[in-house]
Amino acid sequence: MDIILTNYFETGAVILFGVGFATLMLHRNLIKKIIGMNIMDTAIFLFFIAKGYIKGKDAPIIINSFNGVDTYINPIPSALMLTGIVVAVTTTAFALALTIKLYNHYQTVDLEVILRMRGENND
Amino acid sequence: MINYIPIINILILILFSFVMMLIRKNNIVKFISLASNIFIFLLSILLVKKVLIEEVITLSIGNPSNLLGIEFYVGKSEALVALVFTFVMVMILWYSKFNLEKEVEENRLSFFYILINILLASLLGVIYTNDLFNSYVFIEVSTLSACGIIILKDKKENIKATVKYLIMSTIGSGLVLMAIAYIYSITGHLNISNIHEIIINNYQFHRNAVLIILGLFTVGLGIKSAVFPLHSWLPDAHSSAPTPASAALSALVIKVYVFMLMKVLFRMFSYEIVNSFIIMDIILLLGSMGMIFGSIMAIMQKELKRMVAYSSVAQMGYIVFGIGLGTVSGTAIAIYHIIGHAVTKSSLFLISGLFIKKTGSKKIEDLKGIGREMPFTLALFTLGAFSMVGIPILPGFISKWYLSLSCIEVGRVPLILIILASSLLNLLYYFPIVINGYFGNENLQGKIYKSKKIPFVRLLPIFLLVLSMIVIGGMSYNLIGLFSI
Amino acid sequence: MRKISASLITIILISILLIGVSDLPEFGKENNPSNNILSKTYIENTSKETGAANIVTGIILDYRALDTLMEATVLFSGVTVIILLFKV
Amino acid sequence: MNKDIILKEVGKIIIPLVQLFGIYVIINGHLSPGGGFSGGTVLGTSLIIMHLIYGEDFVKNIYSRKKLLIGISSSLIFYTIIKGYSFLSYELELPHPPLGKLGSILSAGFILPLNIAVGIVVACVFYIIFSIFIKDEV
Repeated sequence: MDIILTNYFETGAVILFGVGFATLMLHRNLIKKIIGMNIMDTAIFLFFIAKGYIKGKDAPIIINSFNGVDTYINPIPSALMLTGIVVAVTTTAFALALTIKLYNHYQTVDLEVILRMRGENND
Repeated sequence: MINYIPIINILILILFSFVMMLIRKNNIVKFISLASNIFIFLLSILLVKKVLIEEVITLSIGNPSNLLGIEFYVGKSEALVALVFTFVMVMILWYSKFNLEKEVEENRLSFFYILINILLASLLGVIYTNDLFNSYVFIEVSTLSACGIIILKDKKENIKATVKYLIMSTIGSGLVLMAIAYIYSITGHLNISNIHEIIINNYQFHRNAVLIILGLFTVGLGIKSAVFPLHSWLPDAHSSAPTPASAALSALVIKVYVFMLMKVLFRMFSYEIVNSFIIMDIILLLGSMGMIFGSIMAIMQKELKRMVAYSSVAQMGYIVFGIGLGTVSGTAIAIYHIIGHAVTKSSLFLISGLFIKKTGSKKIEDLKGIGREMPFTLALFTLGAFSMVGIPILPGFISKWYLSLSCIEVGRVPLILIILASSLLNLLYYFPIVINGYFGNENLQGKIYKSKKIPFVRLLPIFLLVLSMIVIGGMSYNLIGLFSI
Repeated sequence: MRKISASLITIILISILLIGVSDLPEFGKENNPSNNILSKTYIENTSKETGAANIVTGIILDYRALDTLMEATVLFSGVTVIILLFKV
Repeated sequence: MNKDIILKEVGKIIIPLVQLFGIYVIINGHLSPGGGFSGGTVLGTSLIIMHLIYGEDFVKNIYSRKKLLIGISSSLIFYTIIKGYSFLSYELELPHPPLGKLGSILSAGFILPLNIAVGIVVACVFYIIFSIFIKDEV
């Protein structure tokens, strides 16, 4: 229990992940589902970035001269998450495009209604 | 130079997909795509030859040291799986050269070839790579391009199926990334082999975390590979896609995630570690449930492609069952079944595409009497169905036989009953098609078939797939000995 | 019913993940497993071997360039799929 | 959409500044925070602002869809070839580019051209996605 409070960054990220997951599961509106997806992804990015932080150290950019290995934080999580963010952005864009297309077909963004419509016009 | 074939494969595929985007003329694009895939296939043969001599090739990309760069690890199973995947993809492209125009509009045709190239590159990447985050990126590429080839047909169902698939697989990849974050925080490495060296010593101090990591990987990759209770997106997506796309999705795409799961379970952790957790029993349970319920759902389907798609769920059950046994032989059979099923299911999907084109109906009951019209095609379908049901020599039988042997080996004899029951259920949905196809004649009355024969050249890709299926079945004894993770 | 089950799943998921968090090393400490030889080597070598003052850029465009290449491919396939979807 | 005179005039000042900033972020990617992706996003935003203020036709005349697609594909081809060269250079012992002096713009070998390629790709992708979305409003 104690360590959950010490790891407050990870705890917050996990709760945020839960919020995103709940948004994804509870809402029927596709746009809100996509927002939930984004919150989930962001929570994971936070979680991962927190792994690189070391108290009292600098960003991994050499400004004038190299100050030694122990003066910079861990650069790997930042590097990985840059890639992760781009992937998340593309997925979001694609999901939004699908939503627009579905709206043009059905005049609604409610996923339940859309999925129920299958019985009526199943060609 | 031969050592570098894996990365050359991936670079060539994506390079030519960019070139195709620049050109976008259907005929040229078709040619480039087929040529690049055949080239990749030939390179993969060279790679297999090399690997059979050298056992394992590792290459580090970006930096000579495997600590800093991204490492590829190509053992025998990786090389052979990649070879079969490229072979199946070449055959699918050959088939779609003749048959895709009917299903997809003219101005969308070039996108299929662009996306197929990216898809194959990402699948090969997931197979070859030995780096966790790199495999996550490859998984995302494969998901996006797989979604792309589903929506080639601009119909409502396709878009609905794609939305479902995209949402499910986003949850899946989120869980996988979470698992990678956990494992990075307890080991500090991303390379699977380096993680293994650390985790083998300190997993006892993080038992909860390791169990959670195993669970996250299983669920996340399970969603993407349609393991039984998480399969709800698969039938819609695979049955609504154009035929070559469904063949690629069902035969190749869902397999690589299971392959990745095997790498995580058995190479990153090890047989001892995973067997000391409850997770293997759960995987075994999921596999058995998939074998039974996937078949039962397939029996209830009325459309041919949906039935074949549900049969994929059942066949994924066999693969997961093999993993769940948690032994070296179980893993080898799982990889063998990946290969056998890739060849079989792609030929079944391509044949059902031909049937649907011929009869103009998706329904199974309209297939009665198809054997009079297309005897040779139905014979190929029958061979594929025989393999699924488990007639000796064909790959389906081999995997069932060796799975039963492994069950006896680990002392879980009752599980053989599940394999038997699943085979019987397979019989129930494949044989009516074959029997009605040859002997049913309701549909023949009052209809005049033009009886236009399909030229043999167009059947050749399917014929080659079925032939390779028989070869894989015949060489099973040698092949299974090669496979390990 | 669906809402209750969804909330239940979420709560179970959060608590499982929190159990995992309580098993992880402490946040922000220097001797965590994640700050190991790998990150030290990256910090030490990146500027020498790639010439980039920004170590993160050096990593993503040199050591782990395959990730970045595939990331660009993700963007490409995303735009391909969206163009395909709207038939333009 | 009726275009406001104030918007148009402010746009004339703002858009070049935004583009300059984007280019700055891209070409300083190896020296300071930023890089191809962030800078490309800024450049893409400038195109989006242009589209919103001066209308679709204005942007289409300068950057047509076809040109943008050519930009994406050719930068990616460039990227793949460069990276393929450097992946294989360790095995084949090919020469590496000079690294230059740490901290100057023209340093760090392939990283600067790669950043520029990524920047072009990202800017074009974002503008294409935006222009498709705004046509089919929900």
